[in-house]
Formats: sequence, C-alpha cells, structure tokens
Amino acid sequence: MLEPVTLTVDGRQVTMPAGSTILGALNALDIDTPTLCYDPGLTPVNVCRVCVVELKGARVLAPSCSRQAEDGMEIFTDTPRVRDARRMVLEMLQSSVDTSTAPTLLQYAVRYGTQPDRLEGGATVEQPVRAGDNLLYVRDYSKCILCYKCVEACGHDVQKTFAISVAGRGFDAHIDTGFDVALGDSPCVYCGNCVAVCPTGALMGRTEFDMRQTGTWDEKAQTQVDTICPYCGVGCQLRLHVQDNRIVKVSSPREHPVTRGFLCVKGRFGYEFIHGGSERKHRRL
Amino acid sequence: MSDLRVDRGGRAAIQRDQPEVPLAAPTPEEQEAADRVLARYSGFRRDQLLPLLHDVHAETGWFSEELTRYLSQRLGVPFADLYGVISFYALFKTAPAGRTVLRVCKGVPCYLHGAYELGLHLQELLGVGPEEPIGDGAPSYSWEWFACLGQCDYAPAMLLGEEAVRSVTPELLERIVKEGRETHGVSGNSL
Amino acid sequence: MFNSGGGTASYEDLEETSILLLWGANARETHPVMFLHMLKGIDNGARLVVVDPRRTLSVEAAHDWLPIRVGGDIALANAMGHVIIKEGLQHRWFIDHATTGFEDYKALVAGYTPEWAETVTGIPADKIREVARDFARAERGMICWTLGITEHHNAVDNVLALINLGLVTGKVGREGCGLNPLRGQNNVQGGGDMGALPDRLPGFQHVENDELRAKFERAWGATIPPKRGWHQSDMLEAMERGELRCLYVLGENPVQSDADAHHVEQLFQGLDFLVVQDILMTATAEMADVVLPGSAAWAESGGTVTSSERRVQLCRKAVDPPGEARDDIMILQDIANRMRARCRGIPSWVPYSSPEEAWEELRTLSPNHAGMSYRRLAEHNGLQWPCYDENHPGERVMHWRLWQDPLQGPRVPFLPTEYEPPVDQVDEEYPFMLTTGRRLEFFNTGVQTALYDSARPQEEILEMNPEDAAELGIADGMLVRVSSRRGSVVLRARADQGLYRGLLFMTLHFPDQVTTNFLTIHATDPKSGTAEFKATAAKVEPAELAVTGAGGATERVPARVQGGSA
Amino acid sequence: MAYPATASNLLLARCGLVDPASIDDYEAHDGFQALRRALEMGPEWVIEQLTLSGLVGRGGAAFPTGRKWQAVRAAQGEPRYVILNADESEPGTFSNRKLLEEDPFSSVEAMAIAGLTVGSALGYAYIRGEYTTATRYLATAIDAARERGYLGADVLGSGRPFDIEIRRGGGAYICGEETSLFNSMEGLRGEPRSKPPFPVNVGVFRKPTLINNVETLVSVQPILLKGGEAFAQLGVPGFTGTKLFCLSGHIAHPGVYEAPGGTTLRALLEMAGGVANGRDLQAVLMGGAAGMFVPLEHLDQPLIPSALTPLGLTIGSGAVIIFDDTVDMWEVTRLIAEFFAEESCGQCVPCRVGTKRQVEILHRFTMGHGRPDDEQLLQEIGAAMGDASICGLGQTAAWAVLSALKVFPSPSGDIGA
Repeated sequence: MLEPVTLTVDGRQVTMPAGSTILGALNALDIDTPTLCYDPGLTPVNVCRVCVVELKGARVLAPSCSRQAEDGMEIFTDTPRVRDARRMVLEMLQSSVDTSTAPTLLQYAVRYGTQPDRLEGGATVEQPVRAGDNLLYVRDYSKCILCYKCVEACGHDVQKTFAISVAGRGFDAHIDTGFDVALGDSPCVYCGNCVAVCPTGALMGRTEFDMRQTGTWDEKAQTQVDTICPYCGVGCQLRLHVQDNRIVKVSSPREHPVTRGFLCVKGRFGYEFIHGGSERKHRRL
Repeated sequence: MSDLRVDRGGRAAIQRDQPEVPLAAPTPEEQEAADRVLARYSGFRRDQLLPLLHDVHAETGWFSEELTRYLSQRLGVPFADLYGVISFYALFKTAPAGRTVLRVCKGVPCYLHGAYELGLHLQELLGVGPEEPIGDGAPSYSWEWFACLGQCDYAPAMLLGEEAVRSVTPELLERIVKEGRETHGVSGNSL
Repeated sequence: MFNSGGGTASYEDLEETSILLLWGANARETHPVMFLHMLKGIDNGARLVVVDPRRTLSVEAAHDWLPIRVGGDIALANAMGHVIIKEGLQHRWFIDHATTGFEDYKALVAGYTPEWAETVTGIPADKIREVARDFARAERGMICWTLGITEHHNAVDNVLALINLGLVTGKVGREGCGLNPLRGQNNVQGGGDMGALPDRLPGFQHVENDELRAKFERAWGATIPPKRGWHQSDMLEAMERGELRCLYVLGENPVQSDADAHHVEQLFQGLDFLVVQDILMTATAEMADVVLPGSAAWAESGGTVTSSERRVQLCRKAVDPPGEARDDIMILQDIANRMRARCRGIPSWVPYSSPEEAWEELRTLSPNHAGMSYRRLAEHNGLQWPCYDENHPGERVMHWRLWQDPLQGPRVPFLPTEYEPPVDQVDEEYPFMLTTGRRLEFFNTGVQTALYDSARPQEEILEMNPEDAAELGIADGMLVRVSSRRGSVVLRARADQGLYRGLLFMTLHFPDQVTTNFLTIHATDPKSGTAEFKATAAKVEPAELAVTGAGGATERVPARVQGGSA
Repeated sequence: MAYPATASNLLLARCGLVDPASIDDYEAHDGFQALRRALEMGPEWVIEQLTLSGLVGRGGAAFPTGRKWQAVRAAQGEPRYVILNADESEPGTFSNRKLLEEDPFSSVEAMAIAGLTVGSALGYAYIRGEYTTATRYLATAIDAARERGYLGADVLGSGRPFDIEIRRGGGAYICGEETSLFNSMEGLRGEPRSKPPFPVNVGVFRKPTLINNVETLVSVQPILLKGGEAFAQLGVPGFTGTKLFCLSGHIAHPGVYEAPGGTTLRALLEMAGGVANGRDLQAVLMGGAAGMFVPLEHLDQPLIPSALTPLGLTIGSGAVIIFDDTVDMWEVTRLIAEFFAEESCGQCVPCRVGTKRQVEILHRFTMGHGRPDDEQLLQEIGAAMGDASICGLGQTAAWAVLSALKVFPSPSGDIGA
C-alpha cells in the first residue's frame, strides 16, 4: 500500500490516502467545489473545468476532480484566478446552452456572479428537441453542456451499450447516435441511465418533459419515496417521485450498493401499470 | 462476441456488436471497396482504425451512413463510436464529396498571398461554392477551404486530392480544372 | 443451497471473481442491473463464459459462448467435472476437508467424457476441456444461473450438477466465489424465505421438524399441519384428481403463466370456487368467483422483499391504492378473522396492524432474520441473511465455515446426478426444439409491462435460425403457425443468426396475442414442481399453408401494437 | 548548401544535397554513423551526450531531451514506444515537412537510436495526413533501412529489434498535441488526455512512450557525431545548438532557416532577404497561430527564453510570419481565431466556447461594430482559456489575440471600416 499524502489547501493541512484526487481532499475539508462533468461513479473526463483550483508551482489551473493529490501540494481554491476562470466557464455555458433546467449550474452561476448577457448574440447549440423516436425519454441537446456523462454511462463505465458518442469537433461537437439515427436504429436499450446522470435536463423522462411543457411539473409538490423495484430479483432500490398521488419519475440513489443509481428500462420507466389503463385487463381493481 | 480492447481509461473494455439494430446495407460499390480494404486488416485491432479509414475513404470518397454501419458491424466498433471518430477528422467526409477534392489553404501565409482570391476564382471556374459536390450521381469534384497545409514557403497552396500543389497561380488553377474536366469527363455547365 | 435456498455470494463478488459461468441465464436482459456488476467484474479482469443455446445480448459481452443444446446442462457440467478430475485439477484440500461423496461423484463423471458430452450438447469437446480447466484453475470462480437451468423437468438435478462443479473446484464459501441462482421476480427469494414453500415455515425451517413446528404453533396459537403441502404442480394434479376444489390465488396469473395453458384453463374452470387477489384484471382474475383488489406492495403498501443476494430490503408506500383496493396483509387478516368467526366461533383478532409488526414477529421466529429491524434495514440499504442479531452485519458470503480449520459444522455432500434428455423429444413431425425466455423490456405475462410506452413493439415474435427459415420459405415478418403436441399458435417469425439450426425461441410476454403456453409441456420436476418451459418439441409452417385445427388452439393473428418507434 | 555540416547548417546539412530516396547517398553523407556510435557506446552514453548538449524539445514545449529519454528508459512498464511527432500543423510551420521530404533517413536513424536507447522495439511515425510526399519518402526510407539491417529484428547485429510503422493523421491540428496523438493512434477521437500522468510513464497504449518532434530527433544525430559539448557550444547558454525557423508571409525568400541559438528576429529577416517587395515591416507573428505578435522594438532581442519570457514571448515551433504595411492585422487576428475555433476538439468548455466567442468578437471588430467591453471580454476569455483549458491548444489559442490587443491600435475605433 502506498503512503498517504499530506497537502495544504487554503492554508489547511489534510492527509489523504494515496490515489485520492484533489477533489477528495477538498471534500474532506468540506470545501464546496462546483462540478458539472464529475460523477463519482464514472471515469473523470475533466472537461467542464468548473472544478479547477490553483496549484502552487503549476503554470495553469488544475482540475480537482481528476488530478491526483500529491504529497506537499499547495492548493488554493478561492483565489481571483480560480474565481475568474470558474465564472468565465459558467458564462460561456450560459451563453451557448439553455440552462433553464440545470439548477446546479444556475446555483454556481449565482455564486460566481456570472454576466452571461455580455456574450449575448453568439452562437448557441440550439437545435430541435428529439422527442419523436421513443416515448420514454426526450433528448434536448440545446441544453447539453457536453459533460460526456451520458456517453460514459451508456458506454464503458456502466452499460457498455455504446449507443451514443461525441461526434464532430469544436463548437459543433455534440452527442450523436451516429448520423443522428433514431434511437430505434441504435443499440439503445432505454435503460435511461443517461437520463440519470444528465446534469442539465437535456435528457429527461417523457413524463417530466410533458409535464414541464404543460406547466404542471412542480417539484415542490413532489414527495420522494425509496422502495424496491417490482420486477426481477436483483433488488434495485427505486426512488419514486410522486406528484398528486402519481409516480412522475423514477430514479435510484447513487449510494445504493445494488444499483449505484443505475436501473434498467423496466425499473426506470415501467411503473405505469400501477396507475392502471383503460382496457379492462389493465384496469385497477 | 466481445473482443477485449483497451479504452482510454486503460481498462479492458468490451466492444460489442449490435444485434438489435438493422443490418447494414451499403451500396455494392461501397461494400466491395470496404471488403477489399478489410481483407488487408485481418485480425483488426482498434489502433489500426485510422489507417483503415484512410484506405476505405480513398476508395469511396466519403463515409455514408450505411457504409459506416457496415464497417461498424464488420469491425465490432460501435456505430456511434465509429461515427464519432470519422466526424472528428477533417480529411474524412460524411456527406458526398467529389472523387477529387480541391482543398485551398486558408492559413495566414496563404491568405497573405491571395488565397481568398484563389478560392473565389475556383468557385467561378467550378460554378459551386465550397463543399458543394459537382456532377450527378457520383460527384467527381468538389472544393473546400482547409486549415494551413504547411506549404507556407510556397504560398498560396492547395491539395489536389492528396497531393500538394504549390505556388498556385490563376493560370495553374485553370489548367488543373481543365484537366480535371477532361479526366472525369464531366460535361455540362456544372464543371 | 445446502439446505437453505439462497445464492451463496453477493453482487460484490461478481466484481471480484476471476471467472464467471453464466449458465442458462441471459442476465443482460433479464437481470440488467446485476449484469452491470458482472461488467465491472470483466473490467476488473474476470472472464465471462455464457452457457446458452442462444447468442443473447449477454453473449455479446462475453469472452466465450458455449451454445449448448437445450437440456444438455448436466452432460456439460458432468463432463467438466470429468476433465477436472482426470487432469487432477480438483481442489483436493477443500474436497477432503469439507465434503462427502467425492468418490461417488468421481465414479459417475468418469463416464462423462467431453467427446460424449459433445454429442449431447453440441459443444466441441476441446472447448469443454478449455472452460473446465479455466474454471478449475482460476483463483476465484462463480456460477450464476436462471431459468435455463430450473425450468426443466429435472430442475433440481440440473442445479445439483452445478453445485457439484462448485464443490469439486472449491469455488464456494470464499469472496469472489459462489453459486448463485438469479431470482426472476423481486420477491421469489423472500417468498421462499417466508415459508411460501410446501415444506417450509419462515426462515427455511422444516415443517416436518416437530420442534420447529412447535415453536411456530406457540407463537401463532394454532395447530400447523405436520406434513408438507402441495407445490403448484401438485395442486394442478390435485385439481385433476378432484381433490382440490377451491383455490385462492394471490398476485399470480397461472392461467397464462403455467405450462400447457389449455389444460390449466380447463382445470381452473372445473374448480368450485376461485378467489383471486390482484391489482389488475388478469386472465386468471377474469375466471374468478371473487376478485379481491389488492395493492402494489412496492408502491402502495410496503413491507420487505429479498433479492438474489439474500438482501432483505424495505418497500415503502408512495401512493394510495385506487378505489377499494386494500393492503394485502389486511385483506388476509380479515378473511382469516371471518373464517375463525364463521367456522369456529372465535372472535375477531387482528395480530398485525402493519407489515412491520408481522416482521417483528418473524424476527423472533427466524434466526436468519433476527438481527434485521426496520431501522437497520433502512440504515444499511438492506441486510443480507443470515443476520443473527442487531450487531451482525449480515453475510456477504455464505458457507465460509467450510474453509475454517478445523471445519465448523457438517460437511456438504456431492450429490451426483445423471443426464436425462428433455421429456418432449423432437421427431419427424415435431422437428424443432422450442425454448422460451424473456426480453429486456417485458416481464412475464406482460401484466406489468403491457401499459408502459416500451420502445420495442409489444408483439410476440418467433425467432428461428435463418437457414431453417429459408428452408421452410419463411421470410422475416411472415405469419407462421407453431405447433406442439399440445396446441398451436400463429405469429410472425424473424430469422436470427443467434439460434442454432433446429432451435426456436418465444416469450410468454404477450399471452393475449400468442399464448405460448398452449405449446409448452407440463412435465414437472417432482422435487421443485417447476415445469419444463424450456424444452418443447414443435413444428413450424407458414401460416397461410397451415391446416387449421391442429391441437385445437384458437388461431389468433396478433394486432401489431405500436410502441414508440417512428 | 554546402556539406559537411557547419555551425549553422547542422540539421539541414543534407537537405537539397542528397537524393532523399537513396540510402547510398545518405550513407555517403555520414548516414547511420550516429546509430553505429550509439550501439557501440551504449544507452547511458547517448543520454549523457543529449544531456551535455542541452538540447530541448523543438516542438514548442522545450523540455530537456536528455531528461525525457532518461525518464522513458527508467519508466516501469513494457513494451515502450517511440513516436516521431510529424503532425506538423501549426500555421506557418513547415520544417518537419522539409526534413522529411529532403532528408527522411535522418528521422529513421534518429528513431532507431531513440528506440535502442530507451528500450523500445517499435516506433511510430505519426505524420499529418496532408503530407503525402513526405509520407512516401519516409516509407521508402524505412523500407530501405530495414533492408540494410538498420531496422528489423536485429539492428546492425546488435541482437536488438527496432522497427517503425507510419500512421497518417486525419486532418486535425490537435493531434500534434502528444496525448491527442496517442488517442488518434489508438483509433479514437483525437481528444487530449489530462496530464499528469505524463507520456514518459503513461503514453500510447498506456505504456511508457518517448515522443519527440522531427526537429528534435534529427538534432540527435549531429549531437552524437560531434559530441554533446560541441553541440552546446553552438548557440548560447540559454539556447544551445541550432534551431530551424520557418519564414513565410511577406518575406523575400520564404523557407526554412537554421540559426544557432541566440539569434534575433532581425538576423532571420536579413537571412531571408527582408520584407518582400521592399515594403515596410508592419508585424511579426512568432510561433505560428499559437504564438504572438512581437512588438517591433523587440526585433533585436536574442531568441532565448531568458530574454523572451519577461516580454511574454516564446519561440514556439519556430514559425515566423512577416506582415508588410498593407495588411489588416485585425483580419489576420480573426483568421487565427477562426483557425482555433475550427481546430478545437470541443472537449473542454473554455476552448470549445472560448475559441468561438473570440471569432465572434473579432468579427465585430473587422466589421467595424465592436462593443465597448469587447476588449475586456477578449482579455477575460483569453485568461480563462489559458488557465482552464485541458491542453496546449486551448491554453495558447488566445495568445495571438491577446498580443494583438497589446501590439496593434485599438480595434474598437475605426478598424476595418
């Protein structure tokens, strides 16, 4: 086993097990660090750059989510350089992406005092909502900040389904099924694990999408209840989001040892039956 | 069946083929070209992907959706993943382009030596704007702007197919277009 | 396993094993989230070998696929045992230390050469040798199975053959090792644990054990019949004999889910009194004299369920059940009370006001569950039995005692089993072997999955080998008639490279369109009561040419139910 | 040019003199002598000479070459790889092309030396896809060298293997960045990886990898033949040996010029015949698109880090683009920004969005409707790109723009009108 490492963060010393990231150390010190593309269950891709910190002796800022903590590092998390970089990155995102359903991002934006209208008039990633190729979830890539989480979850890190990838490059880089084919022509298995990791609402369950369209989605009026999936015997914990006595969304807690937040198509979307249907055989007794 | 490869995280990763999605239906010409190239890459490894794509592209001039799907299924590289790679590289086309592509350098040194005027001249000669294919069915010629070609000491420069053409003058350009017209036998006012 | 029906290992072990035999299981479609743990295992270096007649989605992720002929499992397992022993790869220390009956096993498998097994399983002898060696030599190994093993007339023997393989290689009782059935429904494990077996009381305590029975009689203040009861197949036979006249069905749809559905339907029609308690108007409920509207325990009432890794977890109420639907535990108690009052004149008595109260009683009666309070279950994301007291963390790996020196507790026996072919044999008239299974997006008889907007069409499809299809002149999407010795159905066909010649595949998901169980055989395993859903001799003809009336099945052309895809 | 090599004609010594397709010609001009020497003296000696020479990477990052070779040699993990980085795509840079087209064998020889020194049996030459002529010459050279036993299973009877495979780029500037190049070689999108870990430990195929620019590798041969100390004595203490500069734009004789370390821009301008057509010099862009405009008062600064760094300048790849007094410099700046917007891989936010926003603002400048806070915005965008981008592309993509703001008259006035 490698020796633990001791580093200094904003003047405070912290000792971490070897292999920890800087973000791990920041968390240990309760330093609230913004992250958008980071997810503890996925390989860090460190592309959003809002978690950058100043590392003494380094030419540029370091992404705390993926940079390994080293013995003797001196880290600064709240210098003007760090704040400016974070603010600018958030401004850039706000100026190019519809962030209206990205509460975390908006919270950071307030924290760092962004002025996105300064960049107004520039190109955006505006494009039509992909809502027609299935009835389970909706892809609205005008809200996509290209955090790669959905690609990682669909691919190497979770599902190994590989239905989507990043395509194109530069400002035109985007999530793609390959020639933008409909999901039905892709290997998608509709597990919705991409939806589960999406931080901006670019991927959204159909029920939530429809309710937002009609203005009936109301998170304040919702309750969340943890239970176990009614399908196979794996024992996945479901978190039922309930509004007006109806299930409107199903997720799974990331910390649950069985699911780690990931589900299959039945668990995530197959809840309609308890609300019954119109045909006699589907009617609730 | 799977085939263990190494992804960028360094872990063994699974490449699966895609039984649920439609079987690829490339054109016979595309399939023949792909098969010819694939035959040279038996025991394909992922790191041979770029050379293989170059070879296929040299024969077909572009990657159609069906050709890409065919390659994906033959190579065991997921379709979306393969498209992601192809669409990353400027030399690979995902829309029909000319059999021969003229790439006019728009690097700063070429700009200083009249590259912009050269492009306009070409547009006039060919009658089409950048990245618009010419000809019916199998387009034979197209032209486009391209990032610095590294021929700055011979500016302005361009690529004719894969070959660099240096110190391009309007006269040279006219000759190239004329020869191209003869070689490709394209008639009509499109070329 | 070894006298308590639960997988010996945990999902965590799937991530730490070196080789995993996924046997008669298509976990990627039927247990998708467990398969994610298997994928992690592969990332960590494990080798995945899938034993399945079909080239399933799971196979796509595997290193090796053994395309076994339907019903050849014991032949394969015993041949692997043969190779292991012949080449001296057995775990000698473990066998000497913790098992009995090795010599009998050795003698039995001596006859199972890989060459002979090849003739039965269709798997090349050298491939059998290779996998046997890999499994035996691997530091850690696991075998996981599902209904491909247990939906056979010799289900228990199939399981025993796999257990023997685990014992001979010492792949049980250690981390990263184990023998695990993957449970098909969210509380198959819990139901058995709670005594929903003909011979067990809650906590796997045998009903024929006087001492254990007395314990429950004291707790319940009632007399318990001292003999084991009937399992489901026994019940059907009892109906046939006229001994069983009245049936109370809770949350099941046997008219559509049981093999040889025609026959089952007739038996149900012959009952004097049928009560169905369910949440939806299933085909079985349609036949009932009384229908009791229950609630969906996972979202409308609560309680516990137990998973394939023996993890007991809490279900919680999230929504109110509709209309007059009630919590099942209350319905049951009301019925019990009325029966007491009506038949015995005993006044009404409500022992449990909530699932938790029933659970608290269970904890006093089942040592395996004694340490699991609701509070702890909530705190720990569930606990794995056995969990003997409130300080016990639950058991990730069972039977670790087998590795203790000196050995704790009794030795475990090898139980050698012989290969037997499926009951329904192919012949000239019925040349195909039809096997059944699930598809990812659907579930059982479709009661739960018929209503959501699945992306794939809600339609039954016959899958068959492309060459077979070509020979019979069947093109993709064409209507075909599939017949067995018991009935016939009409549906669309699709060629699939993943099936060997002579194999057919259907599901049970759309019984209202295609009652696959008109075809299946009610040959049941006497030990478990499971029917042989996995092996039905069948024939296929283009439907246009088919003579009607074979087997008397209603010919129904499925209406294409459009899913979401454009 | 004359042969043998002279103080200012080390790397280009054979260019234009030998037949690039002839191994005989190469052998007749000191060819493969350095490889023989390296085999005779052993890897420690080679690394010692490199260290003594003071050679640093010529691709732009200027990392000491001896230390890099030593690090790969000492790295844990097998196999190891050597990569010739010939994905020369920096606008205004073409020295790799010249070396490969006119003296391809020296790259082959240097790769063999590198492979045998760091313990690698396989090298890759990654050449930008547009360099077809160079690719052909290099392929011919590799085959010829293999035939003569300079490559193959047993290099010159040493009992040790080394061979070279060529990989063509797909038209992506970013792939000159070493970690993007690795991903590209592995058949992936050419997106850069995070560093650390560094290539010397975790390179292509996650194995220790020595990756050097063509010019760096070609410098190895004269170092081994003349000795590291002799090489170091060319140039000045802050910049030893010689460096190739690519002069283009409004210059009388565009081309690759070799000069000892410590030379000045004025000296280079003079070597190349001064501003073309006798016009006045307006601006100099040093280091290509990823470089910066040099204030004309610094033409006499020695081109060494100790003099340039305080001025916020770097030599970069050695590209020197000359602009006469007729050029609209904000239009040039916009072109440079456009180049980065097109070549950004799109992976990280600052570069993906920042490069786009730069173009938009500069477009406003050239159209004559800049906004009051545009210059401030460019400063802030540039700072964020420089600080928070993943790789060198994003980190340097604002340099030219920021330097233009310093050097050229404010664009918010009537520029472009």
